[in-house]
Amino acid sequence: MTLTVTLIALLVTMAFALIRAIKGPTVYDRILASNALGTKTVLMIAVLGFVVGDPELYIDIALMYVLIGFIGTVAVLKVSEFGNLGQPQSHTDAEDT
Amino acid sequence: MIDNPVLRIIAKIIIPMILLFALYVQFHGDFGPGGGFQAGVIFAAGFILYGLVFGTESLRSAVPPAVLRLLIAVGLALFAGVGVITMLAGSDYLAYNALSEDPIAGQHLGILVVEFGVGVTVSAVMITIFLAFAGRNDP
Amino acid sequence: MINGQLPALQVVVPLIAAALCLVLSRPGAAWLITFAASVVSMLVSLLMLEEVLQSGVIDYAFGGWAAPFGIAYRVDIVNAYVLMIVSTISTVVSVFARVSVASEIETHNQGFFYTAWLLCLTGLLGIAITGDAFNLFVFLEISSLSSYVLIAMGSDRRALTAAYQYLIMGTIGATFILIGVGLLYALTGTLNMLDLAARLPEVADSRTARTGFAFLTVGLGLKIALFPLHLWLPNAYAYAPSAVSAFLAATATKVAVYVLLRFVFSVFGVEFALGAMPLALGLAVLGSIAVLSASTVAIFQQNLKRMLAYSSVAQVGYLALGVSLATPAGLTATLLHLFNHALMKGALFVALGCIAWRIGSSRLEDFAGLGYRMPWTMGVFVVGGLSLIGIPLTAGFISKWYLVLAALDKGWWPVTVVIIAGSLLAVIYIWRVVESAYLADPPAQTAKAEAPASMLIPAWLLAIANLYFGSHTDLSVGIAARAAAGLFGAAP
Amino acid sequence: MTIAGLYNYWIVILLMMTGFYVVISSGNLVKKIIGLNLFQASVFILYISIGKIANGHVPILQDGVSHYSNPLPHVLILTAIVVGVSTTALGLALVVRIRESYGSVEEEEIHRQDESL
Repeated sequence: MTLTVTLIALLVTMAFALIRAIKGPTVYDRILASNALGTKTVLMIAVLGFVVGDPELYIDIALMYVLIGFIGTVAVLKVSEFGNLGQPQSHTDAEDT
Repeated sequence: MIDNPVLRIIAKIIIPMILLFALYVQFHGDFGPGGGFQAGVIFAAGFILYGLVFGTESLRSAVPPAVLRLLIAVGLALFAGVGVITMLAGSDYLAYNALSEDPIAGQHLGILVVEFGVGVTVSAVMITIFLAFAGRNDP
Repeated sequence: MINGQLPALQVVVPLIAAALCLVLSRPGAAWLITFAASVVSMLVSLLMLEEVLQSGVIDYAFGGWAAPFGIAYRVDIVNAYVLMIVSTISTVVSVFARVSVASEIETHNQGFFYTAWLLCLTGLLGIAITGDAFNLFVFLEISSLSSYVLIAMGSDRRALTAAYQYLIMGTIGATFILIGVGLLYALTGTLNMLDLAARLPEVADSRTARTGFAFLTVGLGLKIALFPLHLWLPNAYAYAPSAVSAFLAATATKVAVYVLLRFVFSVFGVEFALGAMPLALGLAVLGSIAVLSASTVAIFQQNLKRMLAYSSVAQVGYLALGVSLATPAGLTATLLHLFNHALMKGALFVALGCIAWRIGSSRLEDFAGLGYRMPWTMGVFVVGGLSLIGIPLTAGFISKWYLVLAALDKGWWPVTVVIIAGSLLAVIYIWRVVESAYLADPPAQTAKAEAPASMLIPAWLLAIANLYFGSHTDLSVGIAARAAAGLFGAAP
Repeated sequence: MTIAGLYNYWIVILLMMTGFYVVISSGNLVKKIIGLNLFQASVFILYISIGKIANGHVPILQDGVSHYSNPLPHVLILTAIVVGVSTTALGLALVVRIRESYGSVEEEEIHRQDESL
C-alpha cells in the first residue's frame, strides 16, 4: 500500500517536472527539469523493484541509470554553454569565439 | 569545463565507479541483468565523461584511434575465434560444449569469452563514435 | 570434417577478413585480404552448390542448438545458387576494384572501404544462407549499413545525399520487415522459417497473418526497388564509386529478390501469398509499369551510370513479372534472370568503370569516338548491352525467352507485349551509346588509351560469361529449373 | 473491452505513425533521423509487449518462480536497438558531411544547389 502511494506520488512529481521541461522558458529550466525527471525515474525503478518483489535486479538498473544520466546532463550543459562537446575550454575562450 | 572544480572532482570520483560498474555488468551477466552490449556501453560512457570534462584531446591521448580500431577488431576476433576453436574441436560453430571436458564448464567459458569480445567491440565503437562527432572541430 | 562446416565458413570467412582489414588499413594489404576472402567464399559456395545438387539440403545448427531453438542455416538449391552468384561477382569485381578504387578514393580511406566491402559481402551471404527470419533482418541491416558507407564514399558530393536518401528509405524498409517478422512471431511463436512454414497454414486466415505479410512485402519491395519504391536506387548507383555500383547492382537487389521468393514460396506458401493475397496481380501491374516507365526514363539520361541504374529498375520489373505468373516456368525465368542480370549489369558497370577511370566521366557527350580509343572496353559494353536487350546468343536472350514462354503458357498476352516493348526500349538506350561511341564524329584525339589489364580482364570475364551462358544453357537453366521446382515443391 | 485491452498496440501505432509522419514531412535532415528513431522505437515496444506474459516474472532463473516472461523478444530487440544506434550514428555522420559540403541541412536548399549545377 505504502509502495503504491509512493509510486503515485513519484508519478505526480514526474508529471510536474515534465510540464516544466516542456514549458520552461530558459534552457536551464529544461535541463533542471529533465534532470529531476531522471532522478525521479531512478527512484521509481527502485520502488518498482520492491513492488515486483526482487529489489536486487532493479537496483542494478537504477544504479546504471544514475551514472549514465549524470553524463547526459553534463553533455547537454556543455553544448548549451560552449556550443561544442570537444574542447576543455574555459568560459572566457567561448566568449572570444 | 576543466576549470570548474566541482565538475572536475565529481568526474574524477565517478569515472572509476562507472568503469567498475561496467565490469560488474559484464561479468555478472550470467546471474542478473547484464551482458556484453550493456557493459560495453557503460564502459564507454566512463570514457565519454572523461572526454567531456577534460576535452577530446586528452581522451584521444588516453585511447588513441589506432588502439580503438585494434580493439574493435580484437573484440570481433575473440567472438569469431571462439567459433573457429569449436569448429576445430570438431563441433559446430559456437558450440561451447566442445570448449572443455565438462559441457557446462564449456558453456560458461564460451559465453564469458564471447560476451567479453562483444563488450570490447561495443565500447571501442562507442568511443570512436563520440570522438568522430565531438572531436570534429578540433584543430 | 571441413565439409560439414561449409555453411558457417561462408559467413565467418568474410567477417574475420573484415576485422583483419580494419587493423591492416594499408590499401594493398586490405585489397589482398578482400580478394582472398572473396575467392575463399566463392570456393565454399561452389562446394556447397555441388553438394546440394548431389545430395540435397544441408542443415547447420549454430552453437549445436537444433533448429527451432537455435539459429539454423539451411542450404538448398536456391540458396546455394544465390550464394554462388554473390560470391562470384564479389571475386570478379574485387579484381577490378584495386585500380578503380585507388583512383577514386583517398588512400587513408581505402582500408575502411574494403572493410565495408567485406561486411557488405558478409551481410549478403548471410541473408542468402540463413534459415531464421530474425537473423535475416540482422544480416540485411549489416549489408545495408555497409552499402550506405560504400555509396557515401563516391567522389561527387551528391553521393552523400544519395546515401542519406538510401539510408532513410532502406531503414524504413528494414523496419517494415522487422514489423512483419514480429507479427509472424506473435502469431506462431517461432522464427525458424521451416517452423513458420509448418505453423502458418493453420492461422493463415487471421488478420495478423495478412498484416504481417503486407508489411513484409512492402519492406522487401523497398529493398528490391520495385517500381514505386525505387526512388533511392538511381542516385545511389549513379554516384557510388564505380566498383561499388558494379558490385551492388549485380548482387544487392538480387539477394532482396531471393528473400521475397523465400518468404512468398517457402514460408507463406504459394496458395496464401499468390492466391489469397493479391500479390500476383500487384507484382504483375507494378512489374509492367516498372519495365515500361524505367526503360523510358533511361532513354533520357545523360549520365550513363544513371541510365544503367534505371535499367536495373526495369530489370527488377522483369523479375517481378516472372514471380507474378505463379508457375514453375515463370519462377525458373525469374531465377535465370537473377543470374543473367548479375552477369550483364556486372559487365556493363565494370566497363563504365574502366571508361570513367580513363576519361574521368560517364556522361554521354564524352563518349564520342570512344569505340576507337578504347576498343576492348567498348567491346565489353556492347556485349553487355546486347545481352541487356536480349539479342539471341547472349545470356539476356535466354532469360527473356523463358519469361515470354512462361507468360504465353499462362495465356498472359499483355505481359508478353510488355517484355517485348521493354526490349525495344532497351535497344534505344543502348543504341544511343553505341552510336555516340562508334558513329559520331570522333574528337581530334583518337590515340588508343585502354584501361589496364587488371580492369579489362574482369570486364571480359563477365562479357564472355554473358556469351557462354547465352549458348550453353544446361548449367544455368538446369539449376534454375531445379531450384524453381524445389521452391514450388515443398517447404524450404 | 478489446479496444482498451490491446492498448499496447495503440501506443505502438501512434508512435509509429508519428515517426513516419516526421520522416516524410520534415525537410530537415536531422529531424528526419529523429523521426526514424521514433519509428524504430515503436517496433521495439511492439516486440517487447509481445513478450510479456500475464503475471510473468523477470526471465532470470530464481528459486520459487515458475512463470517467466518470454526472454526471446528482449534479446531480439537488443540486437535491433544496436542496429538502430548504428543507423542513427551513420545517418548523423552523413548529415555532418552533407552540412560541410552544402552548408545546409535543409532538403530544399540542397536540391536547389544540385539543380543549379
